[in-house]
Amino acid sequence: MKKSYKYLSITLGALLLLLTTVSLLPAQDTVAVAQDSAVIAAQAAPVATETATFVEPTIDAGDTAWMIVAAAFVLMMTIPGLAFFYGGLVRQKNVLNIMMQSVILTAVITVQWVVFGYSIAFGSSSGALAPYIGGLDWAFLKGIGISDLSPYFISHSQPTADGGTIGTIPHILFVLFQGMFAVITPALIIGAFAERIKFGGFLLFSVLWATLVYDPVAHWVWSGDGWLFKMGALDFAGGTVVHVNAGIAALVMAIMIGKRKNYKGHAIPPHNIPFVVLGTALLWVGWMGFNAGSGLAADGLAANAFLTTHLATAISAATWALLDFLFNKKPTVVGIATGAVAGLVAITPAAGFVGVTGALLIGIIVAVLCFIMVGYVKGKLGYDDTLDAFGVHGVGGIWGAIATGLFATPAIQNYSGLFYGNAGQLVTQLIATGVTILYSGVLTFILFKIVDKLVGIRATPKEEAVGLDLTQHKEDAYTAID
Amino acid sequence: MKKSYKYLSITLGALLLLLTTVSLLPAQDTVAVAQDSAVIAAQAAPVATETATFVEPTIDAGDTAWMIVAAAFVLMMTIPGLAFFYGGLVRQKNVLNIMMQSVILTAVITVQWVVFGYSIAFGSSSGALAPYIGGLDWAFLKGIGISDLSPYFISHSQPTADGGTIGTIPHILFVLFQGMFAVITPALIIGAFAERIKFGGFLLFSVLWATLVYDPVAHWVWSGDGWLFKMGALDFAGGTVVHVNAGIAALVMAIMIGKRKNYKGHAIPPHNIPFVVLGTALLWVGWMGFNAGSGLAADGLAANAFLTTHLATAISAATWALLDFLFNKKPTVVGIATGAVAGLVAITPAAGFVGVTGALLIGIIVAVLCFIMVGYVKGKLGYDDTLDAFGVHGVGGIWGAIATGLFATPAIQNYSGLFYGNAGQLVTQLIATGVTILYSGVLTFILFKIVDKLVGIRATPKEEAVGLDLTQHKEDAYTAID
Amino acid sequence: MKKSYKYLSITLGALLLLLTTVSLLPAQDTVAVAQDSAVIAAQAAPVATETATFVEPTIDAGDTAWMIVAAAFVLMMTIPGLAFFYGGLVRQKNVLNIMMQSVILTAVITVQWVVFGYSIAFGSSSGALAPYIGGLDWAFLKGIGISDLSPYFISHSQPTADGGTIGTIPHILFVLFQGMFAVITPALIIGAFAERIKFGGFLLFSVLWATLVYDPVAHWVWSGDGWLFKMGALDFAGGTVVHVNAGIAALVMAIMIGKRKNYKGHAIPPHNIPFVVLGTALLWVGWMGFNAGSGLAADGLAANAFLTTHLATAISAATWALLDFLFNKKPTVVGIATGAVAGLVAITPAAGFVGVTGALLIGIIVAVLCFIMVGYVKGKLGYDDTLDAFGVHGVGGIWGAIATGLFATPAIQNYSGLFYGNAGQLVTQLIATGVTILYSGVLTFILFKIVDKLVGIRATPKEEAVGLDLTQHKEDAYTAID
Amino acid sequence: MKKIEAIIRKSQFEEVKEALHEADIDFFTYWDVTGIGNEVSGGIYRAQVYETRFIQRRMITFVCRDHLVDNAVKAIINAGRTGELGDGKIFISNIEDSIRIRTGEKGPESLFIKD
Amino acid sequence: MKKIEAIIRKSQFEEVKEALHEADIDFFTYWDVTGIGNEVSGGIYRAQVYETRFIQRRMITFVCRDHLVDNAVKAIINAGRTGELGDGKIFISNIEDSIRIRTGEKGPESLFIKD
Amino acid sequence: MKKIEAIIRKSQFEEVKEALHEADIDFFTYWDVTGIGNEVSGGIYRAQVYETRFIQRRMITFVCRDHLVDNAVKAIINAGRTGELGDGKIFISNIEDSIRIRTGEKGPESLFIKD
Ligand SMILES: Nc1ncnc2c1ncn2[C@@H]1O[C@H](COP(=O)(O)OP(=O)(O)O)[C@@H](O)[C@H]1O
Ligand SMILES: Nc1ncnc2c1ncn2[C@@H]1O[C@H](COP(=O)(O)OP(=O)(O)O)[C@@H](O)[C@H]1O
Ligand SMILES: Nc1ncnc2c1ncn2[C@@H]1O[C@H](COP(=O)(O)OP(=O)(O)O)[C@@H](O)[C@H]1O
Repeated sequence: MKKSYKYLSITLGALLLLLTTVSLLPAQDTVAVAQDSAVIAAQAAPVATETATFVEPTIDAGDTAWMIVAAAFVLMMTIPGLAFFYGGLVRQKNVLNIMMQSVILTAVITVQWVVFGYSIAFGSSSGALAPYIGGLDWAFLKGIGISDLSPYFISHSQPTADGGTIGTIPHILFVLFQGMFAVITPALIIGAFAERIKFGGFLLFSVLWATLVYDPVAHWVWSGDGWLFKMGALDFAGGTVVHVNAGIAALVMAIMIGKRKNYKGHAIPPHNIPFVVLGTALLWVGWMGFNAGSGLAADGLAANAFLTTHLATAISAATWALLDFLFNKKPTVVGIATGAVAGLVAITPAAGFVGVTGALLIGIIVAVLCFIMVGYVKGKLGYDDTLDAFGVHGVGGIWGAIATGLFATPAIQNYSGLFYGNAGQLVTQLIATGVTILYSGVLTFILFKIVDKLVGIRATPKEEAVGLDLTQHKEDAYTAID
Repeated sequence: MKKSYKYLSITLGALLLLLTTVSLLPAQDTVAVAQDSAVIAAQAAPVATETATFVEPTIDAGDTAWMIVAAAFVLMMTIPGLAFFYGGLVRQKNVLNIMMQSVILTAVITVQWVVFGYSIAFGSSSGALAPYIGGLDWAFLKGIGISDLSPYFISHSQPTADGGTIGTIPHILFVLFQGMFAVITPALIIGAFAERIKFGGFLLFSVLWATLVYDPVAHWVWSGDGWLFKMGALDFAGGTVVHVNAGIAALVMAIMIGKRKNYKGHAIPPHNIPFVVLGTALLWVGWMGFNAGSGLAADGLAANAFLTTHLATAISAATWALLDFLFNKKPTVVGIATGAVAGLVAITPAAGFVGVTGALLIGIIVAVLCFIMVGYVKGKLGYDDTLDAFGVHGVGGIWGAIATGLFATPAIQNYSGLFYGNAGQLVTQLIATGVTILYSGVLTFILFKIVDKLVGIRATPKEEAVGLDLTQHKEDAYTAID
Repeated sequence: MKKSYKYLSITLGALLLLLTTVSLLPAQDTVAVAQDSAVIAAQAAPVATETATFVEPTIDAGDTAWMIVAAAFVLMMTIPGLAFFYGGLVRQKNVLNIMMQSVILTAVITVQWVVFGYSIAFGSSSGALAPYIGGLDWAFLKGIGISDLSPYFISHSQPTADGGTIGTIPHILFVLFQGMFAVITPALIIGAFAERIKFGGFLLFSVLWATLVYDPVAHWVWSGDGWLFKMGALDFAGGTVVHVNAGIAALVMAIMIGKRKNYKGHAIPPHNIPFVVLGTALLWVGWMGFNAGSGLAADGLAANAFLTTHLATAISAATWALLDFLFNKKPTVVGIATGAVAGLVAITPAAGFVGVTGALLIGIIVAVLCFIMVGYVKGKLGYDDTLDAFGVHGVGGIWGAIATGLFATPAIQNYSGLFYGNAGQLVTQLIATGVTILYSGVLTFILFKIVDKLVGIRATPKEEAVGLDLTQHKEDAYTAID
Repeated sequence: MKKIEAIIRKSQFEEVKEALHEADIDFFTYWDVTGIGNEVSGGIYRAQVYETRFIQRRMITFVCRDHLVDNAVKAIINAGRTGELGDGKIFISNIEDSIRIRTGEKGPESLFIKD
Repeated sequence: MKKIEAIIRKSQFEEVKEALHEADIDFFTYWDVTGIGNEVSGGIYRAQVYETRFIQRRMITFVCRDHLVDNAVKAIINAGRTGELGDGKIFISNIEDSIRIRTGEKGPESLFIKD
Repeated sequence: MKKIEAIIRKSQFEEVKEALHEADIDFFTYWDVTGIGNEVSGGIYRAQVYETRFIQRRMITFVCRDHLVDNAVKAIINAGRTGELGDGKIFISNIEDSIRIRTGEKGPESLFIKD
């Protein structure tokens, strides 16, 4: 395992080096831009001039209708979406294990989120901690009434009696929508250590990771108090918070847990490719909730996020098929599915900031990057990221975060990237990405060590050979006996 | 079959005894509370003080947007949701039969609903019949125009010109939404007699049951004239109407039709557990339409129903996994799926009346109850409820109906349960549940007898051995020949 | 192949003869009616009398919420809906190929649509071309801002400052919604040539067909400038544009590409019927977006479209099951699924024009027509339409288009069919259908010839025998090796 | 030692299994096969009725000591027979040696558990 | 009586089936197997090209009277051959007895239908 | 020529495959079977623990020249053994003839590649 550490350091080091180098180039107007950003303005300061005929703020049924569905769509991404995308890719003897992991994360993280996760991610704390982590005021959602409006909003808001501003959907709906993100993020990581992890180790690790990595990073980037938010980092629907975060954790986990027995860098064919198609399609559909829902309203911004998401995904899928054809003569189904997911990942942070051109370029480039990464670089580096959780979510997420700093256009929201004259935004994006890589990488490393000590992480060679379905769950996925 | 009757009587008797005993305890303020309840106030009496500037009531696009989707979600629960949940659990030779049953019920009950089902469930009749069954005024939906507003509403309503109150969504949308409930309820029962029923017998039974059991019970509880509604029974999204009702019918059918050949109380492994995961996940997602749609509006109440549903399901799933681990060393996929469905069932009547605490307790307890029921009690009692339609829907539904009388909190709607000082509500719940058990039990028994006489219900031993797919539909689910 | 041409001519000829004959009967008041029709009024002329208190037109959140979801639902129809419906029906060795075709069409046509497809379908061109094809003004969606309102609308609209009228949803959302239709239409055709087409030939053909057939026909029928639109042709959600169009192309392709090796008119059993159920169910659910979304608003018209769609589908499915039972003793799962899809197809053009009676009759009759077509006529004619793309979509689409001219009732929108005293509408429908048959038939024929020359269309006998998954994509759908 | 291969109806499997057990054949191996024989079975696909001679069957095979063969064959015949076309066949061949992997035992004694 | 076991390409199955029919072999049983032999086949997985020597094949087996063996073998060779590596193998072994479950007939006459 | 049939644990397949390779057995065919033997394995279904004697196994079969048999058997025993109940069995029988479909070669020489 010595050698794994080396790889780990090299990869993380290289990534950080890259990022910091670029950061040093044109770093002026960052702060100025950040100042403008009222994107997610929790507990925002007085803004609205109270008009003579003040209208009591109310829930907007249209926005609420869309956000309920958006939350359900994001739920559908994890189960059945991800469960089938990943489940189809593993060998038959491990399919239930991967599906079980998706289902139990949905169950356990939902409870964690209501009990304290939401509060520490989106709540406030006082003093020096405020920019880094929320307090426990909203534990068990206490104090959040059913007709309270969401303190978080983006494009739609309304003035309050006390001169503040507030959203148009119920606060608990915001809690739910965000809760679905908290569920899927650790679920993305499972692709990295698939086919060789103990169930207990996986579960303990995931809950700790959700609490100590996901919740804080979400606070930094999306909470009104968060330091990266204040710095002006743009992350529309979770490029850094979800994909970079999970992707780096995946890389670290893949290296730490070690390769599968008999893994020699060559591919193992998926046991059920139609399941992969099913998962991909439901991810594609559900992702509309993820991205178009992230504006928290049913308006033009949501439509734009839908458009850029759909378009980037489409062209990324097509690009992968083309690369498959050019380099290996045949376009493959797993290839086009991977390309689609890569496109979805990359457009995520940018969906509400870029237009048609940005979406097309983000989609094309992410397919090329991931194609190279999983097809060539991974084999060279020699780590065993079973389902390419890093190769797709990590690489795609980093590219998406950077691309947001390149292609953000004032035609959509009031933010510009490098290509629209604001180099500072790129720097901010690089810093946010670099910080996330560092934090997620280090914490994941530590958590692995702790969990491995406490309950053990790696399945025994025998468990691995027999398969995790039978050894971890005493079940067979398919039984022909009648 | 003599012996089966005995079991039937014992079980039903015990349930009723339990319920009536508890009913006798603190039975005071029931009626008073019921009086208050304008929850679903069909053709409600003048309420709104007509203001100077009367606004013609209109369809609210936001509420309508959500309710269209909610109806589609409930459709998705039956097909493909339930079809795959049940289809994955049976043996390979019976999978098509179970899926066919789900599909044909969707087809046939939809037609029945439009032709007369809706009218007798939600329409009015005059005189002594009014509290028990609707008339045929709305047969073929005649008289319901496309811009008519729903006479049924819960949290959102608007005054009408004649001083009444009316809903905010199209009436036909209410018809559709309720129609999806009418479809899924008989579809739940099929789990009980799976793998051994004649298709013709099943179909005749189901249509009769929908007409003579489902439609009247829906009238009692949800129609503005219904006697249980007037008594103040709370059933947000179908605890008694859907789950207790179907669960008891399932129990009676399982006993009457008899055990499968060779069934010795031991489990038969499911033929395709990934299908079970798919079905569970789509039920989970679709149930948001079922529960969060039952407020008939896109508002805080819908968000609360979503929250309690998601939370109760999550913790019930997690609890089952824990019980699996504690008692049998391994958490199983079928187990967590069963736990999730149990949670969904139990929270259904309560979703719009309880908060976070109620949801958590309902979820934990239902998992324990169903775990004991299907894992231990069922084996002792010896009936063969193939897919535990009673063990999950019956038991979960009864618990949910009772729990609504315990945990209903004025923080959500204006209703209180025992733990919020209103013991009467619990009594009302017990009466409503008891009545449903009795009615559904007796009618199902009679219908079995009639249908058995007319067309026969039990498949022949040979049909059972060969499998229902081939013998009832001349089809094989999977064909490897190419 | 000589013989195939003969069949082609005969079939097309017969269809046209039938249509023109009927057209000659009662052809008076067509134009008058068409004049009234402001259904889809792109860039409509001044209509609204500007009131004293003019309100700036805004996006309606409720309509937008519904239309976002509707677009996602239509996406879900192609992937995973159609991919699984078709994928389950083919032999195991070709399942990936059919799924790949669905996925790549989603990818490629989405890009085509944004790049120029939307513009030539729904944009304007000047001069004589205007009624036939749009210009490139909206290529890359340039000039369409994120808060621009849709120039297309049906039941909901609002006055603009310049005295015009405009829709209530974002323009880009309309682009997206229509883009999903552009994707699924060529995807329907793949059923006809399944199991024997080269992937390259398929892809080139499909892109050309989408551009040269779909886009113009959409322009004719749905664009404000379109000549069939101006003539008053009614097509609520795509009877002629989608189903007749794709169905005829399917017939021509099936004949031109020739039969599968060893195909002797007898059926080849589907490799995975549960997949067929999954696909059918997701089509059924997603079709609510397709039809109920086609009114572009969340209102009574949407609810009516949902109702008629659900009802026609239900009764068509039930009718097929009954026919199966009457003629072949057993109701089959593939049969009921086919009946459901036939019902969905037939109600599509009529959904927003007919009521309960129309829906019931359309549903019953389409099941009978398609049952005869695929069960008897097809075998006689001897062409090999693998998955009955013509037999279901072509036949169902033609019937639906005609039925709209029969059952359209002023109770829904302001249009009447023959049975409501307006024979002219039927004539218009027949003309629109006839024109589409002719155009699609001839163009498809020409495109086949061209693509066959350029890259080849028919797979080699060896490729066909080994299966398209392995030969076109180097993949196996299912791998048991572990 | 003899090897018995029996191709039976899937629907008779339970019966055959139990009959074999009574005939002291406790160990066997089986898998699903497709058979072409005299039997014809039908299906329906979209209103077309079709016939197929490809029938799903189960292959049961076991190796046993010579003196058990007769009883085993009788057991299969009794339990596997329905009397209709397509009940299947039994084939008997010779096995030269048998080895138990766990212990390395050879010959007949690898086929049963001595206690 | 002889037992013929042929491991062939799945893609030649139709041809072999028909050739056997012409060689008077009307009854047989088959199932899918994986074979490791000289042939190598390739796949692509996420831009990685990989090779596998595990090939999907079909096992055909039937028992026939001795005089039919030669023709049957010739039929399989002719219909199953593509000339490229991996066409498969045929193995012939002896069967001591055969029983028709339906009738209990033994020996060669259990293998055909007398009319 | 002898035919070797080995019924092994699926989980030992990789090891057996490599051991056979070292014992000069490069060609073989396998498929999945269900076995009933001494071993008992358990499952859980909705809180009910159940036991089953039906175990998923893998059947490996190959035909080889006589002098390779001993080594092949040893290879399987060594690689397939875990020492616990249910390691499986090896059966050896005689093959009268073997034909390579591609070339029509008969007898032992159809079993290897001469260079
Ligand atoms: N000679 C044979 N070799 C291999 N399998 C055979 C042979 N004869 C029959 N079978 C198998 O037995 C099955 C039943 O045989 P069939 O001839 O239909 O029954 P019956 O003997 O009752 O007429 C066939 O489907 C086939 O799988
Ligand atoms: N000795 C053998 N025993 C069992 N199966 C064999 C043997 N030799 C070949 N096979 C089977 O035959 C298939 C084709 O054999 P292969 O050696 O690739 O073809 P060829 O004989 O044309 O060189 C293999 O995949 C394997 O399934
Ligand atoms: N006589 C037999 N004939 C056919 N298969 C057998 C026979 N004995 C054992 N098997 C197969 O071998 C497997 C392992 O045998 P088992 O008796 O459990 O192991 P062990 O020999 O270690 O006690 C069984 O599951 C069965 O598939």
